[in-house]
Amino acid sequence: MKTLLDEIISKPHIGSIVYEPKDFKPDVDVRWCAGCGGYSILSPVQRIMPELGIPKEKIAFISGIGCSGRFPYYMDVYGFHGIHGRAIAIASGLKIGRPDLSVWVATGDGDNMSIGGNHFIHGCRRNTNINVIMFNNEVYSLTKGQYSPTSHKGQITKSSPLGALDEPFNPAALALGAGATFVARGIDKDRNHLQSLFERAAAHNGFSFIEVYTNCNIFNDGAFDSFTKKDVREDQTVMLEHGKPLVFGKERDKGIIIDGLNPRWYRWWTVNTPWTTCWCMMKKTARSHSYWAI
Amino acid sequence: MKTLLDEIISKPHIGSIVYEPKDFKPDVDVRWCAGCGGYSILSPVQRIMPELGIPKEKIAFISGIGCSGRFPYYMDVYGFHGIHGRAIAIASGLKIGRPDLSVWVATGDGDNMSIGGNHFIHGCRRNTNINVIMFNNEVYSLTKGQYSPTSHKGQITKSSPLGALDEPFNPAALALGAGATFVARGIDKDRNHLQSLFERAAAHNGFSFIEVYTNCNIFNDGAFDSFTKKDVREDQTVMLEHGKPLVFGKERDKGIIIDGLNPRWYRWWTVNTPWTTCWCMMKKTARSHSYWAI
Amino acid sequence: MEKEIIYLDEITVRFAGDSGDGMQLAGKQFSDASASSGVDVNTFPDFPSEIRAPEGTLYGVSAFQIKLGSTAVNTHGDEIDLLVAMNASSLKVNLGNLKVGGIIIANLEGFDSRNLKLAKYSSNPLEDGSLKKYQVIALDMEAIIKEELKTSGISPKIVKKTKNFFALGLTYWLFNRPMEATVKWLNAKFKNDADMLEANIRVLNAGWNYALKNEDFKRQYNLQPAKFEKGNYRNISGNHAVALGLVVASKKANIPLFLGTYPITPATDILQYISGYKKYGIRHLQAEDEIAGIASAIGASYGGNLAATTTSGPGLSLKIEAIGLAVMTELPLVIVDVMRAGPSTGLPTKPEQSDLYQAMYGRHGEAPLPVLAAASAADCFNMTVEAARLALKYMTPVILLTDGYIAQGTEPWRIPELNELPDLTPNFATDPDRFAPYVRDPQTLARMWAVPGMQGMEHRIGGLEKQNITGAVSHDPENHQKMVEIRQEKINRIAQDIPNLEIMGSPEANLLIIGWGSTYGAIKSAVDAISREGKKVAYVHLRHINPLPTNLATIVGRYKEILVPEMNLGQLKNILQARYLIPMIGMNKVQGIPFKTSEIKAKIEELLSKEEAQL
Amino acid sequence: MEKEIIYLDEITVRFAGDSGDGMQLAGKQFSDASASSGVDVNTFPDFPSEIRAPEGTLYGVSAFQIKLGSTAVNTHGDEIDLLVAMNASSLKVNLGNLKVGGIIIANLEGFDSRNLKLAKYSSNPLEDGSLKKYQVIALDMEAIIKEELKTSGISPKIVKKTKNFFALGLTYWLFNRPMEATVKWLNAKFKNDADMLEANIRVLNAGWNYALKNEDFKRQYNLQPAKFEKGNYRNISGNHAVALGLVVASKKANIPLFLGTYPITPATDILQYISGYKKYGIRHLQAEDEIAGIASAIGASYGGNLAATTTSGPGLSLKIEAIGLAVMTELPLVIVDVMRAGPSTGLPTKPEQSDLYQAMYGRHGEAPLPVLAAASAADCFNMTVEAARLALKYMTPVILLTDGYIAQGTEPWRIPELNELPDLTPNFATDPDRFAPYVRDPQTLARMWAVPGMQGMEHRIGGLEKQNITGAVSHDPENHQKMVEIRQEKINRIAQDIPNLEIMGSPEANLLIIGWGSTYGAIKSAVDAISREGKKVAYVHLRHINPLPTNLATIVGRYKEILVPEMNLGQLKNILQARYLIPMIGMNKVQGIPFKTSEIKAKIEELLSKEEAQL
Ligand SMILES: Cc1ncc(C[n+]2csc(CCOP(=O)(O)OP(=O)(O)O)c2C)c(N)n1
Ligand SMILES: Cc1ncc(C[n+]2csc(CCOP(=O)(O)OP(=O)(O)O)c2C)c(N)n1
Ligand code: SF4
Ligand code: SF4
Ligand SMILES: [Mg+2]
Ligand SMILES: [Mg+2]
Repeated sequence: MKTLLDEIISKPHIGSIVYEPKDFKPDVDVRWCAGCGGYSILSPVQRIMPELGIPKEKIAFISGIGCSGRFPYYMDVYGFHGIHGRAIAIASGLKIGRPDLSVWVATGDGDNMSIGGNHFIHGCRRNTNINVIMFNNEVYSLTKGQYSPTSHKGQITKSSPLGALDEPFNPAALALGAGATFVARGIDKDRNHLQSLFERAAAHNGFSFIEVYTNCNIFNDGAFDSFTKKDVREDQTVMLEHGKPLVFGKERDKGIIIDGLNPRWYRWWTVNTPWTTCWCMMKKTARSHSYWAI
Repeated sequence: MKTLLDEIISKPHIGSIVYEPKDFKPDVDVRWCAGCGGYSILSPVQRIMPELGIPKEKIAFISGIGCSGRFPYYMDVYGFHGIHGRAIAIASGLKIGRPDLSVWVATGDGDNMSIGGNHFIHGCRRNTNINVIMFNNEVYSLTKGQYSPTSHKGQITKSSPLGALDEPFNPAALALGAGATFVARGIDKDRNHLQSLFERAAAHNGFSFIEVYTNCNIFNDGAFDSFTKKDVREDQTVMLEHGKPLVFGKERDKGIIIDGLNPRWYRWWTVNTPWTTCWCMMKKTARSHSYWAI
Repeated sequence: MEKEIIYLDEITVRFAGDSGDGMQLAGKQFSDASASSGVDVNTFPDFPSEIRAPEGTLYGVSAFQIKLGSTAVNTHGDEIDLLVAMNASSLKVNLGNLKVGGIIIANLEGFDSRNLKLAKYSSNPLEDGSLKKYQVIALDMEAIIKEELKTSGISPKIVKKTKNFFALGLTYWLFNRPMEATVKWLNAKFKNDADMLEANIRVLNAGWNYALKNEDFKRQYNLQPAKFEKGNYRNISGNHAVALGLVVASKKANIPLFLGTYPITPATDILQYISGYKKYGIRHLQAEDEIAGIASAIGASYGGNLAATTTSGPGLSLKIEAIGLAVMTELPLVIVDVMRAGPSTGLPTKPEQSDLYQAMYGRHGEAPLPVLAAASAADCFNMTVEAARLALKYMTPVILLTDGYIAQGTEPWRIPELNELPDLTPNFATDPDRFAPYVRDPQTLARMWAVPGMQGMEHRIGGLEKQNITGAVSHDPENHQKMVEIRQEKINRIAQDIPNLEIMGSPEANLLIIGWGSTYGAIKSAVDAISREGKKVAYVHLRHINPLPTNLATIVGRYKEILVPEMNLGQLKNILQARYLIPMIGMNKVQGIPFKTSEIKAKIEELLSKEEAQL
Repeated sequence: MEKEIIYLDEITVRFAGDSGDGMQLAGKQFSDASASSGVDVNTFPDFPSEIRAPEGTLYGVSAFQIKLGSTAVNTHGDEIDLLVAMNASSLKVNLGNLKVGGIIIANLEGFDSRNLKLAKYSSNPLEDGSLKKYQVIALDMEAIIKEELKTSGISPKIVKKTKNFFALGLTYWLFNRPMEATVKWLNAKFKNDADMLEANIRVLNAGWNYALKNEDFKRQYNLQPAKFEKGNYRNISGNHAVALGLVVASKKANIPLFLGTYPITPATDILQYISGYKKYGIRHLQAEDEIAGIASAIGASYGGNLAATTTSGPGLSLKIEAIGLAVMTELPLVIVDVMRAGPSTGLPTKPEQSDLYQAMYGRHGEAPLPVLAAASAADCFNMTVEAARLALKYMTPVILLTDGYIAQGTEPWRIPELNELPDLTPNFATDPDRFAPYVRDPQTLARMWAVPGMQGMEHRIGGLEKQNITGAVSHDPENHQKMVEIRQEKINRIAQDIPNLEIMGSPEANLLIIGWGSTYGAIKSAVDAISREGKKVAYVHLRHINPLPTNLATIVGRYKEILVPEMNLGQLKNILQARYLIPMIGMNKVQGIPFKTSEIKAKIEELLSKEEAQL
């Protein structure tokens, strides 16, 4: 039987659904600091929206609290600015109650890894079809600069004047350990790569997790310079693509090779540098492919 | 400067600290159901206590809510029966505030993996020196039989009359993904093995996680029979010991070999059977060894 | 053998035994059979907090009490007329409540030396003359069953498991109840276990026949059917009624139901019932914790579902922050709190009324919402529908309070027709041109509900203060004051949309009783008894606690004395005093057990006699 | 040039500019310099909720207000006497509060066409005559600075960053303040950046010299030092005072401090101060969330530490369940809630007093605990020590309410000697033979504190109801009632252990004002002003809200009218009415901004004139 809600949501869309990115920009000022990495996430998201091929009214962005939490205000679709740490829980209820929607979550390293950690791992496990974009600036910015669960050991912040004591989470490892079926990592400086990650996340039928290294130029400026600055970048990052060889370096002369062990389920490698440790992994499960790249 | 608290806790112990297991049994009835797997955890715990070589008053057991939550009442040491899901958080505060104590947590698959999931992963990451024993009976028992995050897909419970829908967590994989430094698994039927795990956990200087497959003969009887019953056991489980070959099977004719990949950080293998999938893994980090066995 | 038939108006029966003795099952079958023969029934299961406490112990006793009546029965009975005691411990813990002259059916085997020791009896009460104030019928059930099943080839192991059906057979004979429904139930339950099926049916009949033939059973009891409003009835627990209320409300509102929740005693049943209704298109999520339970419900509500979350005290405490979000976003949400004894974990299987403060005042910031309370098991259905009505009409979260007593106890409930229910049509936005997130209905002050999927109404809501009408984030001081006041006023106006209180008992009395929640049965029975004795007491029972019914202000002004009985330290009393500035007398039982009618009656009598003395 | 010196009793200065203009810093330096020269100082920082809002916008204005006085200063000032406006937007948003005749120091460069547009000015207010009610001093700071630094070789980029020190130099001249402390501060701050150090010092002096030589600056202002009790003073914010209160209380109690917490505006500073005190052996955990924050504190308290957790509304909501556990286990715990405007996320940077209900009534079950409220920034220290005293003496969690206004505002605080503080010795168990977990002190009803490490006192506690004395898990009905009553009585008895209220203003008035929390400053100033005018109003200010001071019962009975001003919809009023059954008048400002003295004064005058009219 068709309910009243079914009637409302099955009303045919009037007009074209061929959009341009600007159709997703509402008429408000973006209130992030000038130079914030957040802008580099907003723009590729707005760019891929037309590609979803669905009416604007069928898209919802849910967020928690943090600088990332403002994201829904900057998207002219349905938006819900929730409470700290609960975006995935709210989004899961929305998606289960409204399977017809394209549901996205914007969250931060504090929002998602600290207070929201439980909903995050259960989201990974439950595999509800939502897309989670995590702004990882390795600091709590909205509360003006305390360390987060992704801050590196020794990081000096307002609440760790002598340096943070604990090992940080590796968000991708945590997601995979929790059973996630789509795990990806990108960086604010590479908008085109981000765009491709968002596209694949949207296409993935299940829970997608995209971690974005996002520079906070106020409270943690340059956190990712050691492997993203032009001069070191090529030597410090591996682009990981399903089925492609793991070649990297300015001269494309470095690589990672695996042999001998039948990689039926997992492969793990590490690239270790004095400045940073980047995990690279690829996972193929019965349910789906997952892509993860630095 | 010595505080009043320092004075109290540094008072010399009067009398011997050579204990027997019975010294750790308080004068109360154990109120678990007859046949509950919990008894098989209690007894090896009581057996290893004398080995710690510390006075009884320096030991504290913290629990959440669930059948496992009653554990502290059954240990004649300091005990705190907390609230659902928060045992690790309480225990962390106790240990940070009182580094001189030996702090243990008794928890369940619901308590630790569902409502307590966030404290669990942060415990793994933070690596505070506490020992966490998780009674995994793959069901919520105290509330009389609903599915838990470790219930298998399709499991029929009171709240999943048509079978549980979601993939379960693999607690050990989650712990490793979260950065745990000591991860082990045992089963109620093998008390001697459990005893050895508890000993090693106590010796580990950091966060130790021991998952125990625990039969709940009321709400999930026989959950582990497919790989623990006498006739199948040898063929379905691999005992994993640091440095020892991975040989298993009744005839000791089966094994797992790794070569080729330099296992500097991780090794993962899987043993897949029609009944159950068991993950075996071994991790060696800079900080410590971790042991995990089925 | 000639048997006497006794005609009665009401009687209280209690099945008591060890946790493994199947007393809950026997009690449930007996009460269903009684209800279906038309008498009024009120039941209460009473089991230990241990899952399976050690056999034979005092703390391992599990009991099920049923009060039957040919006139309205409001409680499960203060005192027991007939006690089925399967072992010594179950006699010991229940004897205190047995009426002088009451009947004890004792299972001899449960009084062996081991059981007597576990029950801490130094001598056998069945033999030492200590029970001479009662009528004792002692029989060895196991021996009789063995005899009966001897020829059947059924294994002796099964015999042990059927004792409860023997006891049931005895009581069916005592009350001359039809056994068909129970046989049918057994057929369904044991459809894959022919042995158990046969054994249970045979044992049930054996019980009946034993009573019929044995001369210890001299009397049969007859209760005339009670006069019920016409309709289809079903014996129902409060938790079941909440589950059905949610399902029916969603049908009536014509939007899907979403339940986001986490198990907790004594609310878990609601989740379990709902998970069994999956086939009706109901969506539910057994979430990772209470916070995710309510947060997912808020998400589903945002998406246009009738969303609900169910819990008990500790869970309500965890949901507090998210309730504030629902208040701020003005989304409809039904929150059911099945109260248990606190604080903290407290006495988790025992009822209490001590979450009222939290429901009223628990949130940070100014976050008003409607608070309702159900009066009885069947009333849980009505109040759940009422909660859904207010939530949808006023775009607000609503807290409905029930408690472990009515949640697990049962009474007959008339199954209503959909058209008898109030209108629940949601206030969906229709016209994009006139839509803005905080445009309000001038009457109810409710905002319109625009859900994702509605073209041209894309908008953003959230926990930050918003500008009235437009919904833009606003830090404007005057706007904040205005929004705070509007949110309060919206809830206040609900007072105009709820029924006035009806005064029960004697409106012209000097003494007024104000009750709320599950105390209804005990107070009503006491007030009725007092009235029958020709004394005067007035009684109003609150189902709406926030806002309060408008006529309460004049009512409280009319009485010399006001008594407020509650299972807490005086929470409603405090709320009413703050509102009406009239002193009230508290009657506060905080013991994890409901009031007895006799306790309330004694208190009324005490107050009335003081009153007289002052004349 | 001859300059006039004006002698004043009090004056209010506001530094306003863009978020990047360093106004907070200038304000803080100015107030510290003023405080150290002995005048009384009260400050309030007022910044946007955006981290760095777009330059020049109206919502990007950041301001710092200081009221100086040679008699006691209780608020940061209703109206501004001197406004430093670095750009057009900062003039626009603050002009409404500038006194007629007040001084505006305007930075010309901030009034260029881009800035005027962003401020939504259609013409330049500095030129269009619209400011003629004020004394305007407009100057191009950047040009002057450039001129000044021309010879220094310091890069022009730095110039932009030093404007605030130029403005500071101007104001130092205006009030003839010593600049040494600021120079010292600059030396420490820029010890690794010689250029910035030199530039700032030169610019600071340039400001002073400009004012000295320029004829627009005609007058210097002189305030006599205020009369303070003898002692060492420090200008301190409420958050800083809480942090110091915790540290000092732990010293006095002679047990270590443990803080388990999670960042949240406006409470985060407390965590930040404490994390800077690590060297004093203080343990703290920045936990994964508020629940872990309080749960870890409970664990630490169980282990014998002075445990605390700090938060604001949304965090308090999350801590509710664990607070119930602390009530049940009767463990000492200091919970500080720095209130902000709610509900939900609300206006997170703005103060409100709307968590009082939650503090009083927020928990499930009967879970009473002491509730305290600090009256001012410096009072936060006293009340934190008081919270620790009650927590340790009565073995109970205590909620201390402060708010964003006093938490961030500052005033001079006299640093006390340890021996001036009350006794905080914990009630540690000593004798294993006489120990049981719920043996109580007959006076306070507090149980003894036996912590792991004490031989022979191994015991178990937890959230389940326990038997009195023995601490065994108990489901006994009478025991539960008794324990519920004992927990309540223990809190009630605290009333005997707190100071009686002192009536301020005119005790013999007809009108009584009851205040609590941060409204103290505004109410006190209003009451003083009224008294100076020879009119009569009485005033009591509550620091202890649960339990209430014993003499309040007689006080409220003595007045014809009672006014309760609060930054909420009447939460204290409701609590008092329920208790005393006396009608009270609410004055409710819920705007995320504190009361002004003038608002309170006007309300008092209104009530007094009605009173007269009735004579
Ligand atoms: C329940 C609750 N606790 C704490 C806060 C305060 N708070 C707001 S945002 C935030 C951390 C944000 O960190 P992150 O998620 O990394 O976001 P960022 O600002 O860095 O983008 C905190 C602690 C809150 N709003 N609600
Ligand atoms: C806040 C809160 N939510 C829910 C409950 C109810 N509850 C008690 S134990 C439990 C689950 C226990 O499952 P698990 O941890 O697996 O323990 P088990 O009983 O299986 O040993 C639940 C949901 C509670 N006590 N408190
Ligand atoms: S504070 Fe950091 S994360 Fe937040 S808006 Fe500014 S730059 Fe971005
Ligand atoms: S219900 Fe299950 S887990 Fe709980 S005590 Fe009984 S057997 Fe053990
Ligand atoms: Mg961040
Ligand atoms: Mg379990």
